Amino acid sequence: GGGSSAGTPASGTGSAAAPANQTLVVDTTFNLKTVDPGRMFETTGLLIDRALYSTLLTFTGGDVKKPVPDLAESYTASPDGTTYTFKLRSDAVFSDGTPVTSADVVFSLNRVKAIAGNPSFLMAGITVTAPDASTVVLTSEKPNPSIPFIVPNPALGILNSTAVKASGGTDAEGADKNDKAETALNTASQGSGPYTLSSFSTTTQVVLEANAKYWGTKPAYSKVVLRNVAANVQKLNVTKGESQIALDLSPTQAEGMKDVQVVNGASPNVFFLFTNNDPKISATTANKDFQEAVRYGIDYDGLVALAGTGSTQAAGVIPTMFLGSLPAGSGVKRDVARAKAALARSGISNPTVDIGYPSDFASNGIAFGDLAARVQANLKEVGITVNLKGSSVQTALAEYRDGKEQMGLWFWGPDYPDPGDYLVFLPDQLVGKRAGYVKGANPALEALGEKAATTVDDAERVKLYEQIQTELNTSSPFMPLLQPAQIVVAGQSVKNVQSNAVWLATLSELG
Amino acid sequence: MTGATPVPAAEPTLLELTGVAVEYGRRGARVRAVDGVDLTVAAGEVVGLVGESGCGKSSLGRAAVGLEPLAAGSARFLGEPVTTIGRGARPGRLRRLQMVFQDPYSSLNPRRTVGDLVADGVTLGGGSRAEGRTRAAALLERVGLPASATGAYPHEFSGGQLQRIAIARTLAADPLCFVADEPISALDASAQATVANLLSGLVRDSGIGLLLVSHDLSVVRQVADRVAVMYLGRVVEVGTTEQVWSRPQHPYTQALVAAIPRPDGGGVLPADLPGDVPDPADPPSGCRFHPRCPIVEDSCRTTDPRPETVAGRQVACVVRAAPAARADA
Amino acid sequence: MEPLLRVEDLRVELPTRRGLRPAVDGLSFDVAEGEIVGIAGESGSGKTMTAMTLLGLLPHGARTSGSARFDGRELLTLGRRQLRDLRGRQIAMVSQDPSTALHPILPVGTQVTEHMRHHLGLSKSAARAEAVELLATVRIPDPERALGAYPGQFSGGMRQRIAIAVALAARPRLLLADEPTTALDVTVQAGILRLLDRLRRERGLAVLVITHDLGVMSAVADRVAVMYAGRLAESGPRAQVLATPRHPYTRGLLDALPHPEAADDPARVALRPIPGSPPSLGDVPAGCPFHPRCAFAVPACATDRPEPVPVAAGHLLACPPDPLPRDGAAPVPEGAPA
Amino acid sequence: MSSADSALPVPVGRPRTRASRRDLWRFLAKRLVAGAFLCVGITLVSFVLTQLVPGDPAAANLGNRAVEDPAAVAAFRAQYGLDKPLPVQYAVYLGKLVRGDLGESQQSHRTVKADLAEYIPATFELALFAIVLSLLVGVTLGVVAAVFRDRWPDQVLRVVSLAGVSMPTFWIALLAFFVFFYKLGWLPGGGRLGPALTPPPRTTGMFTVDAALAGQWGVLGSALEHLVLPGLVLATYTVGMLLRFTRASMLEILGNDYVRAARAKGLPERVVVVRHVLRPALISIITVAGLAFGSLLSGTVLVETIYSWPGLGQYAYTSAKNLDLPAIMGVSVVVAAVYIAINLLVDLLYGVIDPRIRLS
Amino acid sequence: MSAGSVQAATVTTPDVARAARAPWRSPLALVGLTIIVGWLVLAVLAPWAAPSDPLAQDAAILQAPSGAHWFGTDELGRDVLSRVVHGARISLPLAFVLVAASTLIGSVVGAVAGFFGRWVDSVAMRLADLVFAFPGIILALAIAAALGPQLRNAVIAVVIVSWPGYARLVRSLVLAARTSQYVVSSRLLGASGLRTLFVDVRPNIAGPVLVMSALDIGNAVLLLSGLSFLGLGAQPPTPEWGAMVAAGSQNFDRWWVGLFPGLAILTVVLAFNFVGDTLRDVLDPRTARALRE
Ligand SMILES: Nc1ncnc2c1ncn2[C@@H]1O[C@H](COP(=O)(O)OP(=O)(O)OP(=O)(O)O)[C@@H](O)[C@H]1O
Ligand SMILES: Nc1ncnc2c1ncn2[C@@H]1O[C@H](COP(=O)(O)OP(=O)(O)OP(=O)(O)O)[C@@H](O)[C@H]1O
Ligand SMILES: [Mg+2]
Ligand SMILES: [Mg+2]
Repeated sequence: GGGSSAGTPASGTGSAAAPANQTLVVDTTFNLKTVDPGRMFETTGLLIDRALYSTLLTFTGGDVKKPVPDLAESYTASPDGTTYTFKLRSDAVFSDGTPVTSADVVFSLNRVKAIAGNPSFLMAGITVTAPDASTVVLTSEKPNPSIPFIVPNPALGILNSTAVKASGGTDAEGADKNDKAETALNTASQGSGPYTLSSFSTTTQVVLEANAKYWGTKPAYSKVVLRNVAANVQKLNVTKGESQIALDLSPTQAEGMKDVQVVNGASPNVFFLFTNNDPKISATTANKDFQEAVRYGIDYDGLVALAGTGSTQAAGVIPTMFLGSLPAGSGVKRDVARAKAALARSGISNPTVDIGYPSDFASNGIAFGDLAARVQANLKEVGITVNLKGSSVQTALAEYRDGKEQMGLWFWGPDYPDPGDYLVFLPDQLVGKRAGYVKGANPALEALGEKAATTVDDAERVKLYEQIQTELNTSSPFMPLLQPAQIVVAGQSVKNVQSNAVWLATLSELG
Repeated sequence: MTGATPVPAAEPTLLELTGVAVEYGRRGARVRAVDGVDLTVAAGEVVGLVGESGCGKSSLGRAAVGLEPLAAGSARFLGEPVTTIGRGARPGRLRRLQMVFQDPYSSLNPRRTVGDLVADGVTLGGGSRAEGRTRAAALLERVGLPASATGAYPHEFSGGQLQRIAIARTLAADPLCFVADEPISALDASAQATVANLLSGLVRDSGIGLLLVSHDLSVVRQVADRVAVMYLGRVVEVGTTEQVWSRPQHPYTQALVAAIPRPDGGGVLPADLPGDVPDPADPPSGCRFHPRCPIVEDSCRTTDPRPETVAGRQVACVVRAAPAARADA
Repeated sequence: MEPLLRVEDLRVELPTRRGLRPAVDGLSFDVAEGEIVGIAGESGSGKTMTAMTLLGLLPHGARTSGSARFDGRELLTLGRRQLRDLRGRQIAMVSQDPSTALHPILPVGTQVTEHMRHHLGLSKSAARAEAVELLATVRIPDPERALGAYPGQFSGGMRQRIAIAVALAARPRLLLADEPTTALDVTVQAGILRLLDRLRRERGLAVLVITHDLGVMSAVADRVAVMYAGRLAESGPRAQVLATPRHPYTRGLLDALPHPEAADDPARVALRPIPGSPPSLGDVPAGCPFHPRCAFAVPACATDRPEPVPVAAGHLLACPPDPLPRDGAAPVPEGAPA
Repeated sequence: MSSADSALPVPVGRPRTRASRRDLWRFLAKRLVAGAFLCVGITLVSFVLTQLVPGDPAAANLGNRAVEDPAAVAAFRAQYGLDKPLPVQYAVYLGKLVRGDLGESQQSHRTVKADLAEYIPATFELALFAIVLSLLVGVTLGVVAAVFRDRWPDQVLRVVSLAGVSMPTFWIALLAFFVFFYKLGWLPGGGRLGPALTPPPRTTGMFTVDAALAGQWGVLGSALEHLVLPGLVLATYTVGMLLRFTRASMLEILGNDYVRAARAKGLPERVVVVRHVLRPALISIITVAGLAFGSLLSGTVLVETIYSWPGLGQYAYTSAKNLDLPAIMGVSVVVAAVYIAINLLVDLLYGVIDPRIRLS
Repeated sequence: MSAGSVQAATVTTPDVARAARAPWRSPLALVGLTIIVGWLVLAVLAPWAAPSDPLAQDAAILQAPSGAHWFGTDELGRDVLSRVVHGARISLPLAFVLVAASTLIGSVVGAVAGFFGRWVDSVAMRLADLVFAFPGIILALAIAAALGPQLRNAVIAVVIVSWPGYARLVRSLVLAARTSQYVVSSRLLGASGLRTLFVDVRPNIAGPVLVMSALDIGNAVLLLSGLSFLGLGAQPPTPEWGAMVAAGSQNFDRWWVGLFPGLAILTVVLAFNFVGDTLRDVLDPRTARALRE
């Protein structure tokens, strides 16, 4: 367990309850292509779809360690972790008043899979069945203890299957070509969430209206306007009361703001550095001693300071708010002497390496260029020359994905709030391969990983993941750097402001 | 005065234009600015070419030196055809056929010294720079400027001086024949006289042939041996200066001569030739002058007159030719 | 009675890089109603500046002195408003180049009527009617249609006629014609000269013709003034000045022209240019400005400024040596070929 | 008067209406054909350019995880025709273009046409506001500068105009935003409308016009308010440009004989300046205004990004960043078409102002 | 006939001489020249003139201007003054290089097009049209995006965007000169077209091209910094002015971070425009016209 993700309001909240007819203006930098859950997997889409669509389970507030009931009033897992049975509640209805049935769930989840779009990986290896109208069973090929953490994802929001089919939607094989419902879903939502879609634009603004037929607790704001605004302007807007919520301020920007609530949550994004383990890419970076030199040469505290108030050092690759994260303060500490010794041991004189990173990209207000420059400066003190090879995010991403970078500076954002999502760093896994960390690089670690992937018991899982991370911190080519702050700034009138690691904030919970 | 005879072509013909036509514009809207002109220039002879603005004098002059392609006919210099100037250098044999332009300010490159400009005539013909320099100084003196002018830039000279420099530049190429397109009309009265004298002096002294284009008949008269009068792309009358000036035959020539005011203090209003030169794109049928002609006859509207000998010179006029033909018969 | 225009001792100084320099210096002449007076001289002698002074259209920073009285009113001291009321209405101008003097993109009708309406307060239709009549007077065929046409649609001669119509539109009493025919063919020039002559006779229009062409001068002017470097060289009745010039400069100008009067001379006589070139504004020689180019100059010419003095009835001459014979025969300066 | 003076009728150049109308059509047809070729050239250039990019549109537009899923990548490629050889892709694109189909944007999952239909009016509204403003201010001040040539108003305006063309647009945009929105609060920051308002029913897509048409005065007010800052910022450069140019062309024309002739006619100075000088000067001013419109479009990239103005500039910027090929090509085609249209308009305006062109 | 005397020779004034005298006539040009020289000196002396290392992140972040940091510090605790001063080392040389490259390329293309005419001309001018049809920054955006966000690529993009202006100018001048009387008379004397291009045409083109280059330096600085502002040019931590303004814009209320680099751009561009404008007055009042043809 780690730091709490539920922020506390920086200052006292207003006393009066928000009138029912109030409009909430939320400023955010849009990362939005669609609100069709079957295709959506961008931050802004998640924020919106969480408000439009109910899911089987969900998270409340900032707590993403514990899935809670939504459409499913309860669920049971088989001990082998392959079968999850969800019991649907009976009173849930879609915005057009029709009840939510297991058929809708099956349709919605299968559709995600069939469309083969961005979120389809969530359903990889999972089959959905509905034994009766109020029961849904998810069966995984392999044990998949992540399922309760996957289903809250708004991409797995439950659609009104009748309505979606009517507008061309399908969950059958070939939906990648045949499903035509996206346009309709970008015009009107077909969900059972607290809000409905009123107007939609991927660049300007999205307007939500309270769902009159919502079966749960009615949201406080009758209308939500999400505007696409750059972070710097968000700050001005929220200060001047032009908006109530600003979602993208960096710690630096949020510092010293007056007359607003600054909710300083932690971002689940973990920034990390890797040295390529593949000698074909660089004999230097593949050298274990060199890797150690880098690991102890980096000034983690300095980087955290750079990232601003609220950021923390990433003790391991798993962020604090997720199950299995390493305790705060247990991360690697800078030890220049040790780093120099390691470098001497490596036998490489005057090592010079290139570092790749997306130079035109910033996340949580942190520009990769600044971080890279810091890393460069840190390693120079150790005796390592680092050449900054930043390029556009697309170009850099291509290099990174092809495993061509000698050193890389990237972050991993979770796909779902479960430690299982972090096994990608292991040898021969997604991110591991990008760092030349191939099969057989650390057989013991690989075995641990396989075990963790199939373990269902939480306590057991925590232990396994801590072990994995410790090993990663000792011998892998990865150096977790930091976890930035995720800040929600809100006007005084807004209550219950919490930052959520998956969808930024739960609009329907705001008071 | 007995001189109703053409100047005997004792001197060899330098420039010979036969049936020259010049056209402008693209297909569809072609304008025939010069239409079938015959003209010769012999060594030591000044041939004047006069006519109203737009009648095609410059076009003819430019075609004669190869600056405009011929739409028909031929231009020959020393018996060989004058080729139209292309991208490469002009053939060496044509170097002795030159041209002087109307505007002395724009015919000299303002960024080069007068010495360099004049020396061009030598160096471009293969002469050395040193030769060019000495020659330039000599030529400048020949046209009445101090040799020290070589170091100066064109803007330091008056129009008349510039025109003389331009002539010196032309002379550096040792021309046998040159065309001067209104060389003096941009100049002040006294500069006009200077340049006119210079030109006729050159012709007399060096035996150069000169085709002098001008709209001012009185200037031409002063300088030229023979005069060709153009009207709307055609030569309507060619004869000795004396014939044309004193006893013009073509009604257009007559009008032209009558319109010249004389600065004698006599207070005589010159005679008016009403009307305008028609649009060359759409010339009148028959005789091109007939809409303005005071002696127009019916046949003029249909018959396109060919030059015929009238009173000892060539005249393209049906009416004037008729009595002559009768007399000849 | 005073003539319509009386210019006395007019001096116009123009700003140059080296300060104010006189472009016109001590010029005097009269123009009476119905009279055509010519001003002749080489380029830069100040002819145009004289005309501009009368219209109050000198370049910025110009200074004038002396006097120019029009109909008894002093022009040089008139206020801007009064000058504007005078321009076009009392004194009109026709300038040298008909292709530039008319506005290329305004219809002829507008150009003829705009000031007519402004000055005379005519209605649109009245002005149009008058314009039609005026264009007919200057012999523009189909005046109705011409009003709607643009200058570019007319030939040079026609344009100059239109320019004259424009000048006459507000019924001025004095027309300043600055080289009205220089850009035209002789045949067209003849028509314009006839037109000017007719206008003065039919309308009593006073005309100041500015030209360097002594032929033109001889054809239309009643009286002639010859200027050199901003000063008056000689002035008087046309016949006297042109047939028996007294000033060496006038003589030089005439000699430099082709000699039509020598028509019967079989041997063509070479033209006789005046040596040298006119001084530019700012370095006008002291004394008689013409003396460096003058074949008859005496030492005093280089120092004493010659003032115009009457040498015959109405004939002023600014050349104290007065070297030329009175019979009009061309003199033979020493050194010239016989 | 002598009989010789009685002029024979001479043909006045007759207004060649019929011929000139036919010429006009021919001219238009020629320009349009040339324009079409230009458009094709533009698409080719942008196509080649985007192919030069080392990145992969699938990687750019699919999520982190999806891009590792061969099925998702294949689906994406198939959807956008990226699985075909390049020349075929281009040919397919051209084929669709001819039918008016610009393809589907990879970022917005909408047809590029729909995207453009939304963004073009926004940018057009902004650019139009700016160009009209620039013309009014720039031309007026240019006239003043010319009339007061070399005197103090001219000197001051010279500095003003040079300052205008020297301002970094992005900087002045930020500065104006900071001062007028944040510090003074006089004008709203960013966006096209206040958040509480819904856009007016769409007719032209320009909020001001649509609001006026619908009689929604509150919306109109808000739309106008939102136009002011970005419009002014956008206009700084073009005001400077037009001022300088107006002055220059006015001076050129002031030197003409016909202006002196107009003064000699005793016309009031105002008439001389406006009718006789400004009008011919407009011919060249219009050319420059056309160029200015082009530079405005450049400015919109920066200004729209800063003022959250959902227009073409922002769209171009985000598409370029996301390697959204159909969108980039769509924007290029539109921009080229605008360029062609503006040139055509400028040419036609010449005809309106200048009879010499109209009649020949 | 008498020998006309050479008029009192006013000093010969080829372009260079006139251009050199221009600043002394116009106070604006003098101001501009002073600013440019000032910036050049700063650029050369930056390592000594700047109070600290432009990359050193050793001060507290986002401090307002003070005695210690005249222009304050930025979001990484770097001294803004030092960064602005060092920015001159990037923007100024690049602007010169850029304009020199566009001038060279454009002039050569324009001269070749004007001289050879026909299809060469058509191809070159259609290419130029193509570039003109894109608003500068959009094309630069596409090019910079295609080549990757780097200062070098932004420079290439700006060159690609700006050469056609020169090509059109030079082409129109060559075309005009080709039919000018002095070229024709050289041709008649036996000069080849190519020779007249170098001997007669080139010196007459130099003036207008110089004017255009001078006026373009400002534009180049603007375009380049605009690209950097958008993140397509200089990358962090390079102290480039446009990128610094972008960084400053992240914190509006810390105005000093963006204000000073913006002022630097403004002064440099303004200075070049002051000089360019004066040069235009002196050398070639008609550049603007020729540009359009
Ligand atoms: N380059 C050209 N393109 C098209 N038409 C031309 C061109 N040059 C001349 N013309 C036309 O050809 C005709 C004859 O022109 P040209 O210049 O030869 O006449 P000109 O007798 O020399 O006249 P001017 O006395 O005015 O010089 C005119 O109608 C003119 O408009
Ligand atoms: N705007 C001006 N500023 C300064 N000097 C001028 C100006 N206009 C003309 N001048 C000078 O004034 C003198 C007289 O010029 P003016 O135009 O009156 O001569 P002109 O006799 O009309 O000559 P032309 O026959 O060339 O028309 C000339 O030396 C001329 O250079
Ligand atoms: Mg001619
Ligand atoms: Mg004059």
